[in-house]
Amino acid sequence: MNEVPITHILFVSTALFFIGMYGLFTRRNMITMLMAIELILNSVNINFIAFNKYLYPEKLDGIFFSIFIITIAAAEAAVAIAIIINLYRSHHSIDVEDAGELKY
Amino acid sequence: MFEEVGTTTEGDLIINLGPQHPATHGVLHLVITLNGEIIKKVEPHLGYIHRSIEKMTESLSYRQFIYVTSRMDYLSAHINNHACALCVEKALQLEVPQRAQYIRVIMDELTRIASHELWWGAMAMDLGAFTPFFHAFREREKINEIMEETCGARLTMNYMVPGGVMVDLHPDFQKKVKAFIQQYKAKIHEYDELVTGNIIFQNRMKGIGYLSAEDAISYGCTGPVARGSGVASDIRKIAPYDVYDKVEFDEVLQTEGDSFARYMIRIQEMHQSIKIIGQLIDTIPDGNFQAKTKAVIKLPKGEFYQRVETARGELGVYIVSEGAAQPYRIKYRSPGFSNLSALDHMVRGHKIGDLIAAMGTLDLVIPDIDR
Amino acid sequence: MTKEELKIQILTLLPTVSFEETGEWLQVLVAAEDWKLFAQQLHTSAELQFDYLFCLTCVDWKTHLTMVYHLTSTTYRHNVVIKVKLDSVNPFIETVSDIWRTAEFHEREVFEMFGVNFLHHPDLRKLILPDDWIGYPLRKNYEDPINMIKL
Amino acid sequence: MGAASLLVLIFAGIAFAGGGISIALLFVKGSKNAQKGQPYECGIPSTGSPWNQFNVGYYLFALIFLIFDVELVFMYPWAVVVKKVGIMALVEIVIFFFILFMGFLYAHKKGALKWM
Amino acid sequence: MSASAIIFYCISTFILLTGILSVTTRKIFRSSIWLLFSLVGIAGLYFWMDMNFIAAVQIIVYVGGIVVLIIFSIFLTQKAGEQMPKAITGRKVFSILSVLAGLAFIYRVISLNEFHPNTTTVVNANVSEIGTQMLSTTEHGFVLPFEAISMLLLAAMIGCIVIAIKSKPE
Amino acid sequence: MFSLEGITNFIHEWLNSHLSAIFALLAEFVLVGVAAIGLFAFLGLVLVWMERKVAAVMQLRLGPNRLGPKGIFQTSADTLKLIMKEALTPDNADKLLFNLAPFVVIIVAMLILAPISFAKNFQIWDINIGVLYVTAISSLSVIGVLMAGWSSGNKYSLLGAMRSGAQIVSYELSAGLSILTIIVLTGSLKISDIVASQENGWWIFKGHIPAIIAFVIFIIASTAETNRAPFDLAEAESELTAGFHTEYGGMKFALFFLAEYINIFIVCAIGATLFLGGWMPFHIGHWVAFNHIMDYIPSSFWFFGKTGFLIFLIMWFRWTFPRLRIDQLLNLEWKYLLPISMFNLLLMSVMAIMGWYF
Amino acid sequence: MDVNTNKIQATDFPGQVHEAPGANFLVSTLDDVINWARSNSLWPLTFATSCCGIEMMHVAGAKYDFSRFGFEVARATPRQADVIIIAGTIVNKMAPVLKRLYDQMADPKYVIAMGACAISGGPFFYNTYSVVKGADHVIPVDVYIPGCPPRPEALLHALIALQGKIKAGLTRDQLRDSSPLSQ
Amino acid sequence: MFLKEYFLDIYKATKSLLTGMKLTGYYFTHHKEILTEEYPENRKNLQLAERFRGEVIMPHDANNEHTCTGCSSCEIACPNGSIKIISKFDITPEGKKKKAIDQHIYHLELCTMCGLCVEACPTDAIKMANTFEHSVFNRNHLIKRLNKPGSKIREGIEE
Ligand code: SF4
Ligand code: SF4
Ligand code: SF4
Repeated sequence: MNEVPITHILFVSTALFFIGMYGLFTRRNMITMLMAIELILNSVNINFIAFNKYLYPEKLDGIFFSIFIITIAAAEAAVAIAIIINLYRSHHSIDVEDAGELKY
Repeated sequence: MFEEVGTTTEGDLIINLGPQHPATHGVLHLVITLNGEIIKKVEPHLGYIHRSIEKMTESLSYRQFIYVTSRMDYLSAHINNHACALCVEKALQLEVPQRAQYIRVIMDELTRIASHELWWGAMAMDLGAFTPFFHAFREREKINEIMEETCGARLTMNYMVPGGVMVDLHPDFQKKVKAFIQQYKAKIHEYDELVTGNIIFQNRMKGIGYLSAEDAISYGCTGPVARGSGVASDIRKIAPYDVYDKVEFDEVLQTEGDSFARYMIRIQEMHQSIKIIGQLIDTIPDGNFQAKTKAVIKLPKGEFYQRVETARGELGVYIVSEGAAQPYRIKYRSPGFSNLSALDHMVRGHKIGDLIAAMGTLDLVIPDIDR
Repeated sequence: MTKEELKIQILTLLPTVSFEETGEWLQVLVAAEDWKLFAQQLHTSAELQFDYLFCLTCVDWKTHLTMVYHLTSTTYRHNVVIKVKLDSVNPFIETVSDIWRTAEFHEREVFEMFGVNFLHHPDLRKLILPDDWIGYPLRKNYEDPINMIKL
Repeated sequence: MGAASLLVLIFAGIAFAGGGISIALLFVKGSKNAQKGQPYECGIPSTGSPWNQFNVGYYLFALIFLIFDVELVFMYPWAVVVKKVGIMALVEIVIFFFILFMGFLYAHKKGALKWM
Repeated sequence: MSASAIIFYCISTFILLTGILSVTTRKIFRSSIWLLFSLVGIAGLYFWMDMNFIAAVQIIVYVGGIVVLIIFSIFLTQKAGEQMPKAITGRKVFSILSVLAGLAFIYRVISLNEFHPNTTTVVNANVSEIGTQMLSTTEHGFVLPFEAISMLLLAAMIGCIVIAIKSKPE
Repeated sequence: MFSLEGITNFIHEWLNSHLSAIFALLAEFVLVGVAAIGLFAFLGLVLVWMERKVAAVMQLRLGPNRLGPKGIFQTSADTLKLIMKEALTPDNADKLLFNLAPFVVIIVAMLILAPISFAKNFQIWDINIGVLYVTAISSLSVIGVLMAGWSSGNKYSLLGAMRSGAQIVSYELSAGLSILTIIVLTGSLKISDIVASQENGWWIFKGHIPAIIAFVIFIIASTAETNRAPFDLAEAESELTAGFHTEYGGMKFALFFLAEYINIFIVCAIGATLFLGGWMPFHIGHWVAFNHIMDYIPSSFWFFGKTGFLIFLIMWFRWTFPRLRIDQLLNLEWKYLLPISMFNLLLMSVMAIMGWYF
Repeated sequence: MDVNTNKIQATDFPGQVHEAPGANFLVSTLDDVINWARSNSLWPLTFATSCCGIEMMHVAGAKYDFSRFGFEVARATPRQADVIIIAGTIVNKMAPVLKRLYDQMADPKYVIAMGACAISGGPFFYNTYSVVKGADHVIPVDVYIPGCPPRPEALLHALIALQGKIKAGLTRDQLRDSSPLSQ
Repeated sequence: MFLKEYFLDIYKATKSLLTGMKLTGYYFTHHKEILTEEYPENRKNLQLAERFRGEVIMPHDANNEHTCTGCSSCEIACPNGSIKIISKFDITPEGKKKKAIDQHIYHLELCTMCGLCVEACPTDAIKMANTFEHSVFNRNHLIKRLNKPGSKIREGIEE
């Protein structure tokens, strides 16, 4: 794996980040937006792991960080989906534009 | 927890169960409105095996029409035939020889056991257990063998004729029936081990498909379905026919009204049937097996109604006669028809799995319902 | 209760009925207009308590149709047969499915087989026959040259 | 053989499944009729799209599962070293478990684990 | 190029391709499936980097958990067979442009930077090492975050339940 | 004798001596691939036949007996027929996903094979996170089911897929926790380490009561995870006709069918590895002579014997019990299995720390 | 029992006739092995409308056990089934359903008409307004088993006959003209 | 208390499940309980019930003679018209025309095996046989002619 420069890995993660951004920009559906956010979080994770692997191979901090990020992503996804479904129940729509006039 | 998502009709899923479906035992078509897994409504659609028997029998003679009724509730073929024969005899005021009466009752009870066997296996299969089905067929095969030897057919017998039975018993009959009773008593505990006591089975059955006594009466339920709700409805007790008033047996009653109660009723009915057969088999009197009847039977003008207890409940044969050799109109009041009408009431708010369990304990035979 | 006692009881409920003496059970002839109320009384009356409708059917007498109701009481075990004459061209009668719920299915069957209209029936649709079926097969004058082969 | 074996297995899987399916596609020509492509619903024409929004009663289970799943992830490194680290590891995991078990009990109390 | 590098580029292409499909497809269920493939690809990338544990965690949590949850919520809230409305063209163009600009900028920053590992000692990132560090109470230990995570999870769980139950009509 | 280890070594050396390193490696890859496919086909044929025979005998009948001795070729005929059966795709299905789903399921089943140790030193990849890897990959299989169910455009399929999703996802937890009980003892996730740690006795014997409880829970959970009766709600015949694969026919259906059996094999193999010592012969503490005799039985026999026993156990369940209802199924997991396995794990870790095991 | 089929014409079976599709579904590249496999792995569709269905269950039951031939994998969905055993009466309301089920089956597919009802309407041939006079008005039938109901052995006999037919690789039309089945 | 119930539940459930497994386990290990009779193999010694109604036949004796007078009683008795009697007029030696059976046609595909025709026959010319292997590929093959070609009515049967 050492033949691949770290910049290439970083390019992948950056590209993934912007794919996520694109999704976030264009999608108006909360669930798809959530998916885009997951992509973004993952691109961050790739970075952490790559840095850990390439730059600080004597430490495990990158790994820990990504584990925690994954954990938080899970918690976030769970709560987000709970909210989305709740929203859907009250508004019968999960379009962000419709959720603009959230009353509570 | 999330009913309100589905209370809007868009969240509902309308699903067809049947006519070709392993759990509808034939061709019942149920249109189920589902919300998630919860049943909101069950609507039976009948007629996928409507063979116009009532119309057809208007053009058959009184000897001939009996054979069609074996095809109605084919699991109680003997009992169906019995009902028709009794109705004709009632109209003719014909005295049936004792021997024939004994034979008929024994045959009825054997049929009842066979029918309950099949129900037991099929219901276990509906609940996902395959092995009981095969174990039930072991005993059923035995009964079939006995029947075949005497009646000449395995399923649709056409054995009872107005005035008695078609042919005399096979010489081996008594011996074989006694052997069967022996074997049956040795094996019946396996049913409890395999199914009745099973915790999964009990959880699937208890409290499911509740039917109160009032509802059971109002829906016209009969047979084990009514008795499971504590309604005494055994025609063999209410209006005994043939030698049922001479034998000693209990009408099994349960008051829970759920699927498990109906299940237990049928299991115990099998024991009762064994008891009845045991009482009769040794005392079959000698004599004629058939009373003399005219070659062409003509019923007097009038209306005749005969009720019998089939394995599924009360079967009524209503003959309107104009004095001709053919009935003017025949109506078969089939037990399954009324029992089925209670299904929707029983399973609302339950899950699909419960529908199957509840339907299993109704023991529907669709040709009997559609006729 | 014997036939005679039943007769007396029923006459107190509805004096306009007539009786037919044949058959093993008491047969009561009721006019179609009176039927609904009479049925309710049969069901609720403390002496009769006909809570169980075990057979409901119709007979086509060519000139007219007759609805036949077989009733029994689960408490007293007495039976009665109610008959209602209907016009054969435009038969209609009040439903009893709100009194005996089993009647719902039976009436649907009679509806498609004989063409009897049950007023106020909750869901009067074809039950057994295909939806596009034409004709009332159990009527005596029903002819279906395609499907019915006469012997 | 290392991680490359995963690729090998993936290709083996594709070859296996693809090979099996393509034989039928290539050699078996089936009859065509209008009904064939319709969804099967016990022989009755299906009404309405199956992809209607659907009431998922199990969704809360999935939510809670997700939380426990993450917890499980943390358990693996713990389990590997518990014998080495000794009593300290036990104490830490007991705290960890305890906190989550509270959540579990809460869910139970609230009826979230009751179906529908 | 060695085999390993080829594998890397394959995996990367897979990740990016499915990622793009995920945000552009108009069928929501397919979108979630593409997301899933993308995440699996990322796990593959971790395997490639020999970070087996992280790869496994990625699959367990993301694929086994989050995506399943997303699929469930799709069933619950969508007419999943329908296509989602097309994004407004103006917004689409704007997003593409800004995204491309951002990508170009960041990538330039990255490529200008020189990355050098500052040590040569390599710690084997196996599970037992992770476990030891996770449970150790020393300054490099992660026991505090570990316990904090449990609180976080508890909070998330209670939050979910509260939100979900609140709407229960009673 | 039957030592698979010898064969692999021989092949490895032979290839390396005759070919250059790269080609040797490639050839090995191809061999592994072919072997995996071969194993798949073999397992499918044998397990399905075994299931039919077990079912038959329990149901007082003979079972397939006309093709080959004891009907052993029956499943071959079935497979051939399924291959030659028209593979249709419903009109209103999501065609891409519909056809992708069997691939996903099969690839997942393939991937799990990697760390499984079939015999002494006979393993594709002794990955250092062994069992964790297995858990992770097997959680992917639910996606295949959900895809299949959703894309079919059929209501039964959809319902089946939903059920299956909830069920697999739930039971993963207790399966994972019961795996952990053994991991606590072994201190390693690597399959080879786990097997080696059972040199002087299997964990189910050494680990006292917690190990037995874990074993029971593992068996139940893995039965549920593989969608087997009594947990076969996803394809509950009497309710949803054929569940999530209602619309699949021919080879596509066969792949699902096969994957189900492969999954059973895999979970049983994992169970055998964790609790029954994998390929490790039956050893008792210090009975050197006895252990030595046991060593004469080849390790692959041990492995397949134990796995076969567990598979038989799962089949035994199927042909005895009725099916659970969906809420009962989830109840069982959340009310019974999960809390019990959590406490069991704690109990086991106390035992491990105190050294209260053999 | 020698019957001069030229002299006696089949009773003209009236009734609403549903058009049946052509019977040309057998693959042209027939191969003995494939036929062997197909003939030995006939998975029936669970399709039992009435009384004959009970006898069909008996065939599945322990005493007769058609799993010996490899037929026991009864599939509830037509996509996975190879043979419909029409066990029971087909009425006009059911005919379209039967047709649809048959259409939805994947090729190759076979049909067995079990019992008098499925062959010709049997007991319900005369004076009924709703019974289809023979399932072969609806879908093409390969093997007919008379009887009401046929014995379980008779069904096994028919299954073996069907196996023989598939092994021979003959089409339905060719077989129909061949001599009566004998064993 | 709660815990006690909890474990009691588990105990009971396990016990009931094990009872079931014991039973299936018993059958798994006792192969003599297997009931299967292998049909095509056991055709030689297959014992069918004497009275089993498999089809209607008309027994002929060695001289190719039967006892059917062509009276049509069976045709009338049959509930669904499975029997058609085609009669002809024989010229008796005395030169008189006499009604006799030409073809006794029996529709096996319609027959419901009810046995009413046999009951009705005054001369016991037909009976039910217990054969059952009637499967055919062509429905027309099920239409049978019961009196063999060239057969005659046995002497002394008429009336
Ligand atoms: S042929 Fe006879 S047994 Fe078979 S379905 Fe028809 S009536 Fe029933
Ligand atoms: S057995 Fe019955 S149906 Fe058959 S020919 Fe004789 S009378 Fe007719
Ligand atoms: S078979 Fe018997 S009843 Fe029939 S025509 Fe001949 S003699 Fe008459």
